[in-house]
Amino acid sequence: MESEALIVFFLAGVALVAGANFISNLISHKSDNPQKREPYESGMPTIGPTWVQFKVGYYLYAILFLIFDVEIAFLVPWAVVFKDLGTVAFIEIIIFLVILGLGLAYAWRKGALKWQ
Amino acid sequence: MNTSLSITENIQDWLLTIMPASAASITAMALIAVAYLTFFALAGLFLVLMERKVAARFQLRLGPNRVGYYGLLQTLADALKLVSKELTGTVKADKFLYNLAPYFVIITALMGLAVIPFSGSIQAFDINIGIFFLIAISSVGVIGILLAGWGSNNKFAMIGAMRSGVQTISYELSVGLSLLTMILLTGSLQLSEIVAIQKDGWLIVQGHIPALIAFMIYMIAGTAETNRAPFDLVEAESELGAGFHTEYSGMKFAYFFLAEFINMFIIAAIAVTIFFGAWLSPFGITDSLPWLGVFWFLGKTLVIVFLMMWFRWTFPRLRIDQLLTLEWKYLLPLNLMNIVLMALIVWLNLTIQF
Amino acid sequence: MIPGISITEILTVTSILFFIGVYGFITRTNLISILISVELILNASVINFVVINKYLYPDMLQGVVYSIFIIAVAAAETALAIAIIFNLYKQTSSVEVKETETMKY
Amino acid sequence: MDILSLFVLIPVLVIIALVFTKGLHQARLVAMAGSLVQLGMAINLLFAYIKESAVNENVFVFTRDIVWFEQLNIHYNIGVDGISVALILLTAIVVLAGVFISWKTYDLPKEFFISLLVLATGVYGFFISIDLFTMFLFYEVAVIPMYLLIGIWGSGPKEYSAMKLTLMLMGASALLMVGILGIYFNSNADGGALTFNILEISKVNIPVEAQKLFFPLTFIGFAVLGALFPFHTWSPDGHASAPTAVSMLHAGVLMKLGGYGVFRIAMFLLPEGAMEWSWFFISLSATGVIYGAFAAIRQTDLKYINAYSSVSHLGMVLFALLMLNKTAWNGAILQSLSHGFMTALFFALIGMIYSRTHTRDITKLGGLLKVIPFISVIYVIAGLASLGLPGFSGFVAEMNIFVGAFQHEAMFYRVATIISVSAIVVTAVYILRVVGIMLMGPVKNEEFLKLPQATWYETTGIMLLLIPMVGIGIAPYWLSEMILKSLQPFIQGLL
Amino acid sequence: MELSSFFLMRHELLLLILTLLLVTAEILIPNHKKSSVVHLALFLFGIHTALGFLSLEESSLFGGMFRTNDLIHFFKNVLNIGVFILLLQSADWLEEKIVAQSRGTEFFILMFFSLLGMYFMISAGDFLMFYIGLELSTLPVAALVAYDLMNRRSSEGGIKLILSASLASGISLFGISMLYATTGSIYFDEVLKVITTTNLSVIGFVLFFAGLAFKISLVPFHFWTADVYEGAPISVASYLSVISKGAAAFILMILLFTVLKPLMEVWENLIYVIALATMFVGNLFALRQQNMKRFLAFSSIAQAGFILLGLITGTQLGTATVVYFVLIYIFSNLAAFGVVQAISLKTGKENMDDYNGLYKTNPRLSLVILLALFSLAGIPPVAGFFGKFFLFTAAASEGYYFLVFLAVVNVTISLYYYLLVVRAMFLRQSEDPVPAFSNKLYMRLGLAITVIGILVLGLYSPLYDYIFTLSGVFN
Repeated sequence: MESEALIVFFLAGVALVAGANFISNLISHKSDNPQKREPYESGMPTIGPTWVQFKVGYYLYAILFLIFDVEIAFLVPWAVVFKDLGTVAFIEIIIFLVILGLGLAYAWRKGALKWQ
Repeated sequence: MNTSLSITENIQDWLLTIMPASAASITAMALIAVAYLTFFALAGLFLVLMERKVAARFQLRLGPNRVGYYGLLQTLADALKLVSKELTGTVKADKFLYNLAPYFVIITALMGLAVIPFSGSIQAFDINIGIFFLIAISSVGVIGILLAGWGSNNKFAMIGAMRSGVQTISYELSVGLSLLTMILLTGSLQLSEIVAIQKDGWLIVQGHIPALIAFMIYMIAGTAETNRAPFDLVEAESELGAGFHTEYSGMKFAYFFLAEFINMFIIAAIAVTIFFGAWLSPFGITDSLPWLGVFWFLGKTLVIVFLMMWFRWTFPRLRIDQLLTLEWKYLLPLNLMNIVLMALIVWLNLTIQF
Repeated sequence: MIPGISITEILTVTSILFFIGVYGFITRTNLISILISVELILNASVINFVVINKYLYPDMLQGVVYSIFIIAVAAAETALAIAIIFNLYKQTSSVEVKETETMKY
Repeated sequence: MDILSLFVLIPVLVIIALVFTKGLHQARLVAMAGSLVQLGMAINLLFAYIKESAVNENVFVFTRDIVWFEQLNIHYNIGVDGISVALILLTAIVVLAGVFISWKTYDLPKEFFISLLVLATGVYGFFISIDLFTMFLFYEVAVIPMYLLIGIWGSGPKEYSAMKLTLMLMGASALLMVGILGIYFNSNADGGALTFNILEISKVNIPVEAQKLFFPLTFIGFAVLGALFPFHTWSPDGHASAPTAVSMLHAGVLMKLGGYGVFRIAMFLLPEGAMEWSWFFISLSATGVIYGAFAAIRQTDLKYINAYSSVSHLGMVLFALLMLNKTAWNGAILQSLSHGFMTALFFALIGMIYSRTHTRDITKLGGLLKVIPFISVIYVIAGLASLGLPGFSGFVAEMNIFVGAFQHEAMFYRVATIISVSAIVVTAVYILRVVGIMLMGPVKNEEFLKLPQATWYETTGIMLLLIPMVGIGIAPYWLSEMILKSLQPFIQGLL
Repeated sequence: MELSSFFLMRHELLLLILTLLLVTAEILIPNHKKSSVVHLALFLFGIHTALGFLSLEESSLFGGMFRTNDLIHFFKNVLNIGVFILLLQSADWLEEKIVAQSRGTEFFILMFFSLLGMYFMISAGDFLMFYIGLELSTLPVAALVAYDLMNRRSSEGGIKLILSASLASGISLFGISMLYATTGSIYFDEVLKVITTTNLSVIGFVLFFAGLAFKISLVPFHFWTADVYEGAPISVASYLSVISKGAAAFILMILLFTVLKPLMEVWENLIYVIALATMFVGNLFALRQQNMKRFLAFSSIAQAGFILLGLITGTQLGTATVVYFVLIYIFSNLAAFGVVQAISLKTGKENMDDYNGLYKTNPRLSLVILLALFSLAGIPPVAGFFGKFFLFTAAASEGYYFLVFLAVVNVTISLYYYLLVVRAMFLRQSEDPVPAFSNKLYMRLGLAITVIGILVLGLYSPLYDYIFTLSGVFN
């Protein structure tokens, strides 16, 4: 069964990481001191919290991605059957892509694609 | 087991003779898993070595040459060193996420490998939505990177992870769309079928101009997907230490390293599968010898991998705004137009048929 | 179709998912958590559609197609919700419901 | 254009004309001219009706039937009988008198006259309709302007009174609407189409069960406007807060809508329901009669006295209607007319007194007969009419009512009638009390000695109301005849 | 499929083209010339509205996913007119406040997309199309509610709307999946043939109903309404309250009367209870509101309760009265919101107390809102009276006398709070009244059309008869 193969690979991955971690823990040399437990920031002590609000640009791209990625979900079935459908499929996808392209152009015009 | 590994069938038959059916199938699966894990590790080691050698050659150096014959065992030694190193981590880290991250990257890489058709018979997982599965699984990988960055609670790691996130999701669009362009030609998502269609000619030839464009986009986007130079500002050493895996040491660092190279391999393998006929030999010169398919496949893949290594030493690293501009303002519109072009060509039957 | 798993079991799971979503929507105080709860509800419906299609009416693809559209719409919804939450966050520096709410009866 | 539609059209035209006027002077001139035209039309209608009814066998004449909402079978369906004609005349006179009495409205005069005429339009429309839907429509048209009229130009707790009045009347229309819809959906009981037409419904035998269900709804719906006992509370407050002309119109005309509606819809269309429920409503209205009279004794505010007296008098109208015989009905109609003129006159006079003395408290007033003799004398005359002195309209009306009421043999009716009759005595008490305190005796306030006499417009207003009041009292016969003829179908339906 | 059959989708295609034109305009027109977009959009939409009146044949497309008939066509036109008036009323606001931030075009784009969603929702022939229409009509509005970027309440309203909308649509979807499980189809025609009253289908229906109940803001799904209206720019609140609600009421009617007719015994009782709850909650909460937007929000909740009175019947009469009522409601509420918007734009005042003495300074505006409120309250001779009376007639025709009685009691309650506004404007005096001002052309036009509508729609009976004939399509 196909899905079983998937599970096998999943378990294999888990086994690889867990096993290697285990072996590493087993054979590695261990030492401890407070400095070693500090975050590494080129030798400077870290200032302020790390989990802060990030620049909105990142999220903006995430939102854009969300939209365009879902659009791929629609294009995939279309692409698969395109050969069988022909003209109608072509016209419809042109409409689809024109709207999508307009959306991209709009985002472009509005400066959503500009990294500030 | 639907996996059409011909070796397995023999082994499976043999297994069935010595134990009950369910135990036999479990054992068979375990064997497959072991085989792929071995390949996974070996490929990783080899690619690292290759990278270093290629890099050395580009820089008129010799590269690793002490350990083993021509330094062939260098990476194995490195691996052993990594295993024996202590697994450190900061006190401030979010322990659970920090430890979870490697699982994500490794498992996704491994699953990606599962659908690659190494030859007509060596393909663990021939799902009917193969390409879709690949696109899907490769977007899970980015979660691992984000978790690593977040879980480390380190500013470099965090910035690296955020950059990686925005870069990966951006270029994922192009990867998906360029593969979609080729799906228009194949009419199928199943990798084995896609290979079958290329019997008479590679898709890059069948689809000529748009396929060529798609290939170029795919290569650029694929390189960016794997966070390789010139798109490696995720782990830009000069800025961010080691980027998202700054806080990982020893084996845990090795996972990311390994996954990166395997991902590179997967990207190349997909390129070979979609554009260059996978394990099919050019002009059918070795059609009579199907077992040669594996070597054709690996050979082609290594050529593509070499190409990606070549990029690294040819182009300077991009700034993040350039990176995003390249994707959103050039590749994406180009890709959309390319799809229309491809659709037009398929619709008007202008593909090159043999 | 997954052998060994009947439709009732899957539907039970989706129902539980659905009610977790509703419960989360009502009890959570963080806007993002609420959004996630909503997504749970939508996902429950998606699974429902696919499973019902696959198990009960396998000759037509209506349920599957429906689920694709639900995913698309859910994406749009999330995108918009996140955008508005950002804007709210910019003004209040919080995504907790009780800190963002000014309008009451 | 037929003679009846003009009654709706002319006020609307006057309203439109008023919109374009500027200032008090223009507004009141236009309003007066419009009201005069309406009075002319009403008189014309009276004569035309007398002429027409002599030759026309139908009860309703000048009928006109225009299909309005075809699917629901709603028609713009108009016609008049003697009762409507008389009430239309009453309306026309009171409106004109009201315009004269409001001659000096300085605050938003245009809007005042517009609202007044909207009210008049509603009342006219109500009286000429013989379609339930249009009747209901005009009923509500008549009620709503009251809010603005009391709220803007009133005095005292005007916002409260206006709101109370509007809400109680609209609440009543909730019952009324259910009643009307109930009648409508039972109007096909004999197999015909659903209809709102009163004449057609009256021929239908509505199932008794439905009649019993919908009669109280319809009855109370209208009777609230007619100040039925427990629902009368809006009336004293409303009257007390309203400006003079509005009180006149309201007590004189609008409250008549209640009695008219009860008669024309509830009792005419649901006769068996009426018989079933009459005992209950007779008790209520008899209580109202006696309660109103006693409450009037206790009041010191002139307007409250008059308002409670209205409750009492209109209770008598409802009481008479429920007696279910011809004489009593005749009396009820006459009482409506009589009370209309009389109470309008009262309110006009109270308004005049108030505008001069700035108080309505009778304990602060005194000896006005010496200071403003004309107004005072008229007040006495109105008071006498109110307590039913022969020679005035009140006598004729009450006479008919009680004669009719006594025709019932049953104990219950007798007791109720006796209770009601005793209200006349109480009426005499409170009227004479007011006359005694306010008009006779010493002048209690020095400033009152300099009060101005009635002006020409006030006199005109008074005379407009006084003449018909006396007229009905002296020569009731022709009016009775006209009413009795119109009562014919009711008698056929009910008895 | 013939390409010419696309013309059956004339409304949708035209609007889509129009919207795309606006997007193109937004992309191409430089920022300093953006104010011309307002005129352009109004002009284009005016043409679109006019073209909508061309006749259209009755048919269905995409194998029954999209269907159209005269009633649907009529209702799309009604929505068009409503939106056109709304845009006229919003034009000044856009020009003064929004175009300066170069965000004017998006207002139109989002609104048109939302309208497009409503078209699809109304024309839907299966649950998929319906769902897409529902979402397409809701999501842009959430963006519109959060349009005022600087105003925290606006964002808060937006997030409230979108979260509760998602919840409602999620619940609705779950219900649809259950209906799909019982019937095996998402096509309305087939569902109608197969559906019966089983436990699963009833649960499915109730869940499904919740989604639409949210859109019409029926109790208990009304919680978002007041907050969202208060936070939103007035045009958007007006849009939500008028157009969105009207369309949702209409689709609810279509679904109940056609697809879910076999479940009538279930939804009759459901609607009976919800109608009562909605009317009472809407009216009683409206009593205590001071902010005009919240006030109108609760008033519109109550109005939704009245609409249910027509829905409970399931007859041609019910259909006709609902359509008629919604039509009148659109005009009345637009007039009320228009005045609130005009005043808010000039003075920023939105509270009822601020309206004290309005008649003295702005007689025309106060007359418009007087008419609008009377129409909402159902006072003759303005149109609202006819709408309400006919609705009650429809309910009574099925014997729901008690419901009608309670509804009329609610009319009385509603009259009380409508009169509170009237009292403020006409009866009260103010130290600091709204200063006298005159409106620009667009606003005047927008208000004038609504006033004409309020005065004429009721008295002009052929309209009702026309609607009645159209309503025959469901029976």
